[in-house]
Formats: sequence, C-alpha cells, structure tokens
Amino acid sequence: MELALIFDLILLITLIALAWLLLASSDIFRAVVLFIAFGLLLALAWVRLGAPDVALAEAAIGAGITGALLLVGLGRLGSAEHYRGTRTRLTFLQRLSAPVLIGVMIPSISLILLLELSLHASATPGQQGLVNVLLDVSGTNHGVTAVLMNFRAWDTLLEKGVLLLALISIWSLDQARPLFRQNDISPQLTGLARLLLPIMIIVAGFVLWQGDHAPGGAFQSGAILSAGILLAILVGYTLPTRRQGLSLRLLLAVGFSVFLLVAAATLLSSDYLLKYPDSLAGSLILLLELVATASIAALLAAAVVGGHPPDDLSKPVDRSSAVNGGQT
Amino acid sequence: MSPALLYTGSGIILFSIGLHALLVHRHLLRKILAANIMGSGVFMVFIAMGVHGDSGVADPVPQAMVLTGIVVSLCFTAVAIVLAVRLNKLTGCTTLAVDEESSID
Amino acid sequence: MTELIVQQQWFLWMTLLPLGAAVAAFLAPRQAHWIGLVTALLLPLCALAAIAAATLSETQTITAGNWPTPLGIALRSDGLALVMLAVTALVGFIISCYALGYFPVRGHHQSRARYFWPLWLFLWGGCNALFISGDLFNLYVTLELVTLASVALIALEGGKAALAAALRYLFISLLGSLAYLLGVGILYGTYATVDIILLGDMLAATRLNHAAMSLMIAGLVLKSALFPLHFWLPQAHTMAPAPVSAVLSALVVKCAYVILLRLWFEVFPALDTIAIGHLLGLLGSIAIIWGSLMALRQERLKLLIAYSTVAQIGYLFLVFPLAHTETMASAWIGGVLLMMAHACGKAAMFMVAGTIHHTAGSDRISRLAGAGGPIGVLVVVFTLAAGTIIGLPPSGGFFAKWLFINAALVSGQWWYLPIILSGTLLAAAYIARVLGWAFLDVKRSSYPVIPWMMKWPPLVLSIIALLFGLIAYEPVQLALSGAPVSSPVLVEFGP
Amino acid sequence: MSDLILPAILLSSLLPGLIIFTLPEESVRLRTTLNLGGAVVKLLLVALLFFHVAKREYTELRLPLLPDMELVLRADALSLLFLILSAFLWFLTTIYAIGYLEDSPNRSRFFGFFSLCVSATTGIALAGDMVTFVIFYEALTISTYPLVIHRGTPAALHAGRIYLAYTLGGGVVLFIATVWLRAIAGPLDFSPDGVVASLDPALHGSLTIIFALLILSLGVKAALVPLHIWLPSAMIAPAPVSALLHAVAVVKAGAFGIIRVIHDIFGIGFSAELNLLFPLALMAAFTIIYGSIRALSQNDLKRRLAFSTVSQVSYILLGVAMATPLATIGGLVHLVHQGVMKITLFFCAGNLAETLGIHKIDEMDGVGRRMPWTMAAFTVAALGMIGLPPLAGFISKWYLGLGGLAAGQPWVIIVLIGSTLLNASYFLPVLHRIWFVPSRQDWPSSTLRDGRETTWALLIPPLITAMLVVMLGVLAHSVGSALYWVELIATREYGP
Repeated sequence: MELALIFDLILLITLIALAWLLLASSDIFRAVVLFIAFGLLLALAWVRLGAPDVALAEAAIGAGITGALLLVGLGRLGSAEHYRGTRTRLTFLQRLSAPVLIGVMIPSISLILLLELSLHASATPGQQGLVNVLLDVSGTNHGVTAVLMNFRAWDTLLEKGVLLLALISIWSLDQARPLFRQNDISPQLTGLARLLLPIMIIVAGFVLWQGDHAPGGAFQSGAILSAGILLAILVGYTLPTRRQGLSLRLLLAVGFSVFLLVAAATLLSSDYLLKYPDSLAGSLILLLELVATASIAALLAAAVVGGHPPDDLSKPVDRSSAVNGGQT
Repeated sequence: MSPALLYTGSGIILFSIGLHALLVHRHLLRKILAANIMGSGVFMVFIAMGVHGDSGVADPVPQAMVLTGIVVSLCFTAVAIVLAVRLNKLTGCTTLAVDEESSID
Repeated sequence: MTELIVQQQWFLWMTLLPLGAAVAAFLAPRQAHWIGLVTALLLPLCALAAIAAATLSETQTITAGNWPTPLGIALRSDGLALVMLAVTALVGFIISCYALGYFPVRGHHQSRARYFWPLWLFLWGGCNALFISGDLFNLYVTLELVTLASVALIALEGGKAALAAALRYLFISLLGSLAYLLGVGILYGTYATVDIILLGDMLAATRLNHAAMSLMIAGLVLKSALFPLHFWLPQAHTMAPAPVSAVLSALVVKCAYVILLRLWFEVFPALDTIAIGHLLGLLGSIAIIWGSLMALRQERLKLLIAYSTVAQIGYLFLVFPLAHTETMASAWIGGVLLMMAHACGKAAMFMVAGTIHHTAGSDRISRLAGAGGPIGVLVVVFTLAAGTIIGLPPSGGFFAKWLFINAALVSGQWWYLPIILSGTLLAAAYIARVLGWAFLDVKRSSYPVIPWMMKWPPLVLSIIALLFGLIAYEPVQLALSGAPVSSPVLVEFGP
Repeated sequence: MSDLILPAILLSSLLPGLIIFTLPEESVRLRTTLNLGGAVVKLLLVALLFFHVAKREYTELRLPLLPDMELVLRADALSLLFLILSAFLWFLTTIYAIGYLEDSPNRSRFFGFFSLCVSATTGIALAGDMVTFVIFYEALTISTYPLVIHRGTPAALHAGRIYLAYTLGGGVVLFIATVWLRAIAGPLDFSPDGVVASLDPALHGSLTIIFALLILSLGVKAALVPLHIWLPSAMIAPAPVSALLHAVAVVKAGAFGIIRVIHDIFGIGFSAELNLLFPLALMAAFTIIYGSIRALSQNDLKRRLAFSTVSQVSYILLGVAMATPLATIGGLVHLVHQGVMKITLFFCAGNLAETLGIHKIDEMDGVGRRMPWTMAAFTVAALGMIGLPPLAGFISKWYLGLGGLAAGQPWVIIVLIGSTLLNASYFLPVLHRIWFVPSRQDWPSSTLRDGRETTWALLIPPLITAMLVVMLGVLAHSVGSALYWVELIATREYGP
C-alpha cells in the first residue's frame, strides 16, 4: 500500500511538473509534445483511480486526437512565437483583474478547497450501488456504458450534438487544406500504413465490442478509427470528389441523427425521453454505438483536416488541393 | 492522506496552473493548452472525489461525465485551433492583439 | 384534442425539433433556410402547446429514460423553463424571419447563409435544452452547446475582428464553464448527485459547499458578463452579423443567468449568501452606471447597444441582494420580467442596427443623420424598443424596475434607488443621443430599398417589447408556477 | 354599458398611430383618413361615455399586470372633464396639423407619435389608480419627445434634450414616490376621500415627504417655477405640437396629476390636515406672477405665449390648493378654459409663422389687415386670457377670487389682480400692433384662388376655439358648459 502511495505521489508530481513546464516552455512545439506526454501520463492516473474507460479515452482522444489537432494547427501557424502589431491598450480594470485573480483568488480558493476536502474525504457512497442494481435492465453489462448510453443518455445525445456542431463550426470557418505536400509521402510510411490500418480497424471493433461488458465503447473505438483515417490521409488517400457531398455529410451526421430519432421514437411511444423498451435496450444501444463510432471516426478525422470540402457553392478551387478525410 | 485526496488536490493544482497560464499567456496555442490542462484538473477532481474508500472501484457516473467532458473539451480545442489558424492567416498574429481601432469599419 | 395536447411532452419536443432541424439543414444546405423557417414557425406553436399542457397537468419534472433521480437526468417544465422557452420561441421566430432577409440565399455570401441555419438551430436547441434541464451536469453540456454555436456564429462574419472576438469569447466561456464544472464536481463528490432538487434539499452550509458555490457563481458571472468581467461582450456582440448579435444579447447571455437563478434560489438557499449577494449587487450597480456611461460615449450604434446590454445585465444582478425573505418574490419576478423584456427589446434594437449597417454601409451613429424615408420606420422601431431599455411604461422593463425599487424600499436597501434611477436617466440620454442624430434635419441621398423581412419583423418585436407590461400578467403567473418563490399577494383585490 | 368602451377610447388613437408608422410617406389620403377617423371615433365614444357618467354610471375596467398590481381604467366626472377637452382639441389639432405639415418630410413619423401622445393623454384622463396614471404619464413623456425634436434643427434637438432631462427627471421622482406610497399604503385607487387618510399616524412624516415628491415631480410638467425651464424652450416645436403641449397634453397632465393626488389620493381634508396645501398655494402664486413678468420681456411670440402658459397653469393649482369648493371650481374650470384659449393663440401664432413667416412680435405691425380672421380669433383669446368679462378667462378668475375669500386668504385677490394687470400689459401691446400700427412691410399676397388669408385647415380650428372662448364665458351657467360640469365635480367632491 505504501508503495502504491509513493507511486501515486511520483505520478502526480510529474504531472504537475509537466503541466508547469509545458505551459512555461519558451518553444511552443516542445510544449505540444510535452502536452501529449502529459496526456499519456494522465491516462496512467485514470488507471490508478480505477477509471480505465477514462484512461482509454484520454489516451485516444485527450493525447492522440488533441495532439494531432495541435500539431496540425502548429504547422499551419508556424512554430515561431510571433507577436506582431502593437499591444492592445488594456483598461485599468483589465490590468487589475489578472493579478487579483492570480495573486489572491486562486491561492485562497485552492487552499480552502484542500483544507475542506481533507475534512470531507469520502463522505458519500456514490452511485455505483444504484448503477449495479439497475445494470440488469440497462441493456449492457458495463457500468460506464450503461450510464452513458442509457441512464444519462440525454447527456450523451447532446454531446454528440456538440461534436457535430464543432465540425459545422470548423466547416463554416475554413476550407480544407492538405495536411502535407504531396511529394512528402515516404514509401516506408505507406508500407507501415498498409500494415497498421487493418490492425487498427480490428482493434477499434474489439474496443467497441468490449464496451458491452468492460472498459471501451464508441468514443475510444471511434478515436482509434479516426487515427486510422488520418494515417490513410497521410499516405495520400483522398476521398473521391463525388463522395465529398451528401455522402460525407450523412456519415458525419448519422450518429447524432440516429440518436435523435431514437429519442423522438421513445418520446412518442412512451412519453419518456430515451426510455428504451426492455426487450430492445441491448440492440438499441448496440445500434447507437455502431453509428456513433462511424460518425465519431469521421468527425474526428475531419476536425483534424480542419475545413469544409470544396463544393459547388463556394468559389471553384483547384481540385488537386481538395484533400479530405472520411473513409471507414 | 488517502490517494483520492491526493488526486483531488492535484486536480485543483492543475486547474490553477491552467487558469494562470490561460490568463497570462498570449500565444493562442498556449492558451488552448492551458484550457486543456484546466479541464484535466477538473476531470481529476471529478474522478478522484468519486473514489470511495480503498476499494479502488470508481463510481461509474462521474466517469461517464468525464468522458462527456473530454469530448466537449476536444470539440472546443478543435474549433479554437481552426479559429486561431484562420486569424493567423488574416492578421499574421498568433495572439488576440488585433488592433481594435483599425477593425471598426 | 385536449388529451392530445396533454399527452405529448411538448417541452421535450422543443429541444428535439431544432436539433433535428439543425442536422437537416446541415445535410441539405440548399434548403437550409426553408428548414429554418418552418422550424421557427413550429416552435412558437410548440411553446403554446407546452404551456397549455403544463397548465393542465400536475407534474413538472420528469427524468430522461424514467430512471429515478439521483441517476436519471431531471427535465423540468416549471414556470421559469416555460417562459424562457416561450420568449426564446418568440424572439427566435422574429430573428429567423430577419435572418432570411439578412443572409440572402443567392449571391456571393450564400455560404454564410448555408452555415448560419444549422448553427443557429443548434443554438436554439441548446438554449431550450438548457432551460428545461434540472441537472447541474446536463446544464454544463447544454451551456457548452450554446457557447460553441455562439462562437461559430460570431466568427461567421469572417473579418479579423470578428474572429478575434469569437476566439476571445471561446476562451472566456471555457474558463467560465470549467470553473462551473469544478464546482459541480465538488458537489457530486460530496453528495453523489447533481440533481437540482435533491441538492437543494441536502445541501448544508459547509465551507466546502460555499467554495463550490463561489466557483460556480464566478464561472457563470463571467459567462453572463457582469462588470468587471464584461470586457469580452461589446466586441463579441458587435462584430457578429446582426441576427447573431440579436441572438447573443437577447438569449445567450440569459442562459448563464437562468442557471444562476436556479442555483441561487433552488440549490443554495441553505447557504449563507448575503455577502455574495451584496457583492453581486455592488458589481451590478457599477455595471449599470459604467455600461450606461460607456454607451453614451460610443460612436457606433452596435457598440452602444452592446454597452447597454452590459448595463441591463447589471440590473439583473440586483435580484440577488434584493431577494430577502419578504422581498424574495418581488426581486425574483423582477429578474424574470427583465429577462423577458430585455430579450424582446434588445433583439429589436440589434436588428435595427444591423439593417442600418446593411443599407448605409456603416453603423456609425452619425450616419443616421436625417434618417427618413425607408429607414424612418427603423428609427421608430428603435424608439419603441428603447422604451423597454429605459424602463418606460408600459414596457416590461418598467415593471421590472418597479419591482426592484419596491424590493429595495421594503428591504431597506435604499441605496439601490439612486443607482436604478440614474441608470434610467443615462439610458434615456444615450437613446436620446441616437434619436437626436436620426431626427437631424439634413438632406441625404436616398437609401437603397430594405428587404421587407428586415423591416417588419423588428417592428412587431418592438411593439411587443413596448406593450409587454400590459400582457405581463400571464407570463408572470406562469413563471410563478413551481417557482422557488411564492406569489406576493400583498393585498386582496377589490370586487 | 359595455366595459370595452374605455379601451376602445384608448385604441381609437393608438391603433391609427401604430398603423401610420408603417405607412410610406406618399400615402397622404390613407394617413389623413386614419387620423381624422380615429379622432371622430374617439369623439363619439367620449360623447357616449359622457352621458353615462352624467347619470353617475361609472364604468371601470381592471386588467391584471403583476400578481398584486392592476391596470385600472375608470371614467369619473374629473376624467371626463379632461377627456372631453383632449378629445375635442385633438380633433381640431389634427385638422390643423394636416394643414400645417402639408408637404413637409417625415409626416408618418410625426402623426404616429402624435397619435401615441394623444393616446397617452387619454390614458392619463382615464387612469383609475396611481399606478395606471404613472404608466400613461411616463408614456406621454417619451411619445412627446420625438414631436419636440421633429424639426431636427440643432435648436430643436437642444430643446428636446432640455425637455427630456426635466420631464424624465421628474418622471423618476414620481416613480419612486409612487412605489414608496404603494409599498406603505397598498393599492392606490383614486377615490373621493383619498386612500391614505386612515394610515398609521406614525407614517405621516413619510406621507409628507411623498406628497412633496409627488407635487414636485408633477410640477415639472405643470411648469411650476423653478421647474418650468423646459416649457419656453420647447416652443421650438411645430405649432400643432406647441398647441398640444400647452393646451392639452403635457402641461395639463401635470396639473391634472396634482389634482388627482390632492383630491383622490391624499384627500382634500387630509391634505389640509397635514398642512400640505399652503406651500403649494404659495408656489402657484409665485409662478403666476413670475411667469407673467417674464412674458413681458419676450419678443418671440411663441415664447411670450409659453411664459403666459407657465403663469396660467398655476391658476389651476392655486384653485386646487385653496381647498374650498369655489376655488376648486375656479381651478378646474380653468383647466378647460386655459386649454381652449391657449390653443387658439398657438393656432394663430402658427398661422402667422406658416403663412407670413412672422415669429417676432415686432414684425406683427398691421398684420390684422392681412389676416383678419386669424387675428380676430387671436384677439378674442388674448382678451379671454386677460379675463375680460364675459369671456371664459373671466369666469375662472371670478371663482378663484371668491374661493380665496371663502378660504380666508384674501392675498389671493392681490395675486389675481396683479396677474391680470400683467396679462393686460403683455397682450394689449400686441393687439395694438396688430390692429392699429400700420404695417412696415409688404406681405406676400394670398396665393389661394379665392383670396383667403390661409388654407381652411389652418383657419377653421382657431375660429372654432375662439368661438368656444366666447361661449364658455357667455353660456357659463347653461347645462353642458365646462362650469356646469365642474360644479358637478365639486359637489361630488365636497358633498352638496
């Protein structure tokens, strides 16, 4: 037990140090790399806290996809810390608010919280008892999945909405640009991709299936799949132009749409939002997870690509620059 | 001191570090990183406060909430990065210091 | 017929409908505006049905999936939720009509139209989901949905100032919601529930709970732009396209405030909130004066209106110090009334400013000189809508101020009187300044013709805003059903 | 009688107003139809109401506003007095304004706000409790502002700022006083005995303060010195607006409000008991003299008339403040008489400005020959103002004087005599110039086909009101005259 505590201590100190270092580092590229490392270590912390689902998600989404997003963004920004233009004149109050917040509020709140938490530690039994009791009728055998897809499915539905909304926002901002220059593709990478892609698809399928009774599920699986898609893009795969219209949009929206349809159907049939019929709960959750995985994979990959596909509505663009993700 | 408390405290510290950096730094990517660290701190508080006793079994409800939270913060990160890239393309800056007077008309 | 209305959970349909329409608008961009318009037409009807159903049925709270509350997510059709749904439906409908004229579906800006509709429908659905939510974590998710849509809508304008404003808004919002979420985490860790009603029953006045409360309130205060955390608002609300400015000022700011109302009156009543109440009151008072003074100084109409929003938010925060035991109802109703009135009036004003910008090429106040002809009607709209901002009868703003002053007098906090009154006079001054320019007698070249969708919907809204006080009885009674305060019947009415 | 008559009276001007806002500038015919139609409908409805109230059939409409607050519309004798005055003069002013603003820009805006303004005045007349009164009172403030600045000249905008500063400043004080009073006294329905007399004597201190606040805030619109500054500067507005401002709407609303507060909120007896009325009487007396003295030195015709208004409106307050039946009759009847006389004078001043471009008194030499009808109306009204028997003004002054004696305050007679002398000395020289001084310049001759001095729309209204000035005086004691009606009110107020 003591050994575990020491391990926890070291892990946490490393995490805090990493956070401090990466935020203070003068080189933004180094900061991003450190952030990915931070994400991986954080996944370890989730494991230590008995939350393997979060750990998987952190590794795949927190470190993986966020890392990819940051790296791509960094590439497009240029890595130099570049302050151009005059400083905005801050009003007196704006100048005052930062030091007040940093110097007074944060330390005092942290201190109070820490002191108080030490008094209140483990005050309540939590809800795992309730979840376990209801697990039988939830249509799945894993507590977290039951909460996500059934007990608190309304949250999950809205969160799927946030994902789609984020993509629409990204598309409204910019047109897709290539992630790299065509002649940069190395044959080694292509070979590696050929090897990795099938494995990734299998792993994703496994993680999804796993979610029924053990840590795993749509998020994690979708994130792995989207990594596969990005890899495919990196080795030069482009989505055919005729697939960049409605088919792509359908793929992106199918997860959220089906969820909404299920919500509407349950509301019509039972007066309760997202109350699955007992006999159908398992199949419905499976369906939702499947379409969610497909959409999440496409959405995450498209978010990394970072723009809408060229289309007939906007100005005509050079076809060769039209690179977009969206393969499953 | 129990491990749960240790993690909770670290979560609060991460939150504070992120908050500080978000306010102080001007580079947009750094602000995005800071927000992510803040988020991680919050999530750690969520999970760690849900650990009860030494059983090591975490409450599934906060785990589900944190999963949702992670996706939401990913969405914000993605949009923020595209916004930052777009802004950088228009102004050449990597900060928010757009000259506000000139942008009025 | 009646059974059909009662049986359906209309307030839930009001969240599913716009979200579904948003997906449809995304899938079929060429039909996006039709989808948006049909949805905007249906939602007010749904709101009426939801209100009818609520008056007929007993239950106000159901849970998603019918799972019992600590586990399930409570969804509520109480008075506050219903009036906010209804006001959003009304204002949203008008704004949708206006947007139809503002974002032409043909021409070189058509891509903006194509993204406006799904984003706006997402925002609408998010607002509705937020108003009915009775679960602190669910509130976080809905709030983020609203925020993300707002960010994208601000950036839709496309200029660098708009992008910068959007990005700043994103960071500020993130900061606010993470602070809120940390508070939620602490509450869950202590009580193993995030249900508002359950928490309200269980919460004890511990220091930890006070810390959680402070974090949540601070986060939401940041999101609702109370002085001195308002600095992001003028840019964000000004740089956005006009329909978006209207949405942001009329609805989005209210989202965070509605959560605050729920927290203050339903989750934290057991806690010692007097000091925080006074702090919020003080900041609100400064916001009223500061926002009005800044509005008086602005050269641009949209900025003036945005600073006026800062001031009006200040009034909203007077609710907290004024809500003593005997004045609780007065203050609470005043706050709800002001929210509704401000939503109507401010939306109309931003639409006017947008139309002027659209037709005159700039929204400098001096460009209004000699505004006659086609934009003469806009001046009228602006004047009528401004009545509610100043607080002139019979607008809702007038009665809100009445209730605030009543609460201040009854609770002995007379020092809010000069604040409220000088705010009123300053508001009159900055509105009069605009009208002065508009009435200035100079000959000017004629304006281009304004699409009628950009002219008449704001007029309707401004008339509603001005006469809102006369029809406020029903909404207020509705809001009071299931409210945390009871109706303040001081005296029996005569025969 | 249907309860709907009261809102119908309100809507008869509100609805046309709102529709007019949306009309394009060119649709003159539709706008005129709406304007006159609304005015006629309102007159008919008011006439209908009149017969009911005369039979003591009071009608009332209550509309809930907030859980413990109602909008109360009620027609009693006093409302009818003000209502008839405003409905009738609005009708005439509308005709006049249509003629006056022919071919000028932004007419839809003008007539829209014009109608809102009259709706607000009607609302003030029909208000059945203090809350309702405040609502319409403040609505009047804002709907008048666009009319004051209608010309859009820098001078007009400046006047508008002054107007808004004074009236809104007064408005917020009124607002606070009303909320305060309501917080300690509950519903504030107007009733002949007042509603505060029965309150705990410990509250009498607060009540005195509230009374002072109410009178001071209402005194802004009633142009009590020193709160009168806005009135002379607001004469920059177009003549129909000035006519409305001085005779019907704004100034009268202030005076009417003070009457309501003293009679129906505090109650005459209770006000006198708290010694609240004597200071008001002094203020009114001072205003009467001060306004007249200032009027002497004005060369601008409308400015002179404006200071005359400052002085004349305080007759009403003086009468009410003396708290005897006769004085009250004198004050209330002056509400009508002053309105009719002053609107005539402003119509005539407008005609001079519009037809001949005359604004200054020293330009008026011999103008009687060029515009005989207009100037005849002017002369009648001016003589009425001075108080020449048997014109309307004489009746008011006579009853005021009697009332002062009855109240044991003979100093009032001195004030009245002094004021009359001053009135004479600022009006008679003008009349002298009009009729007896040869004109120094050539007026442009009439462009109208039949050689009329000006258009019918500009000529008819002042002639009608001038006739009224004569009739209200000569026929003062016949049934249906203002005096008859006012005596009725006083009887109901003080008991037979």
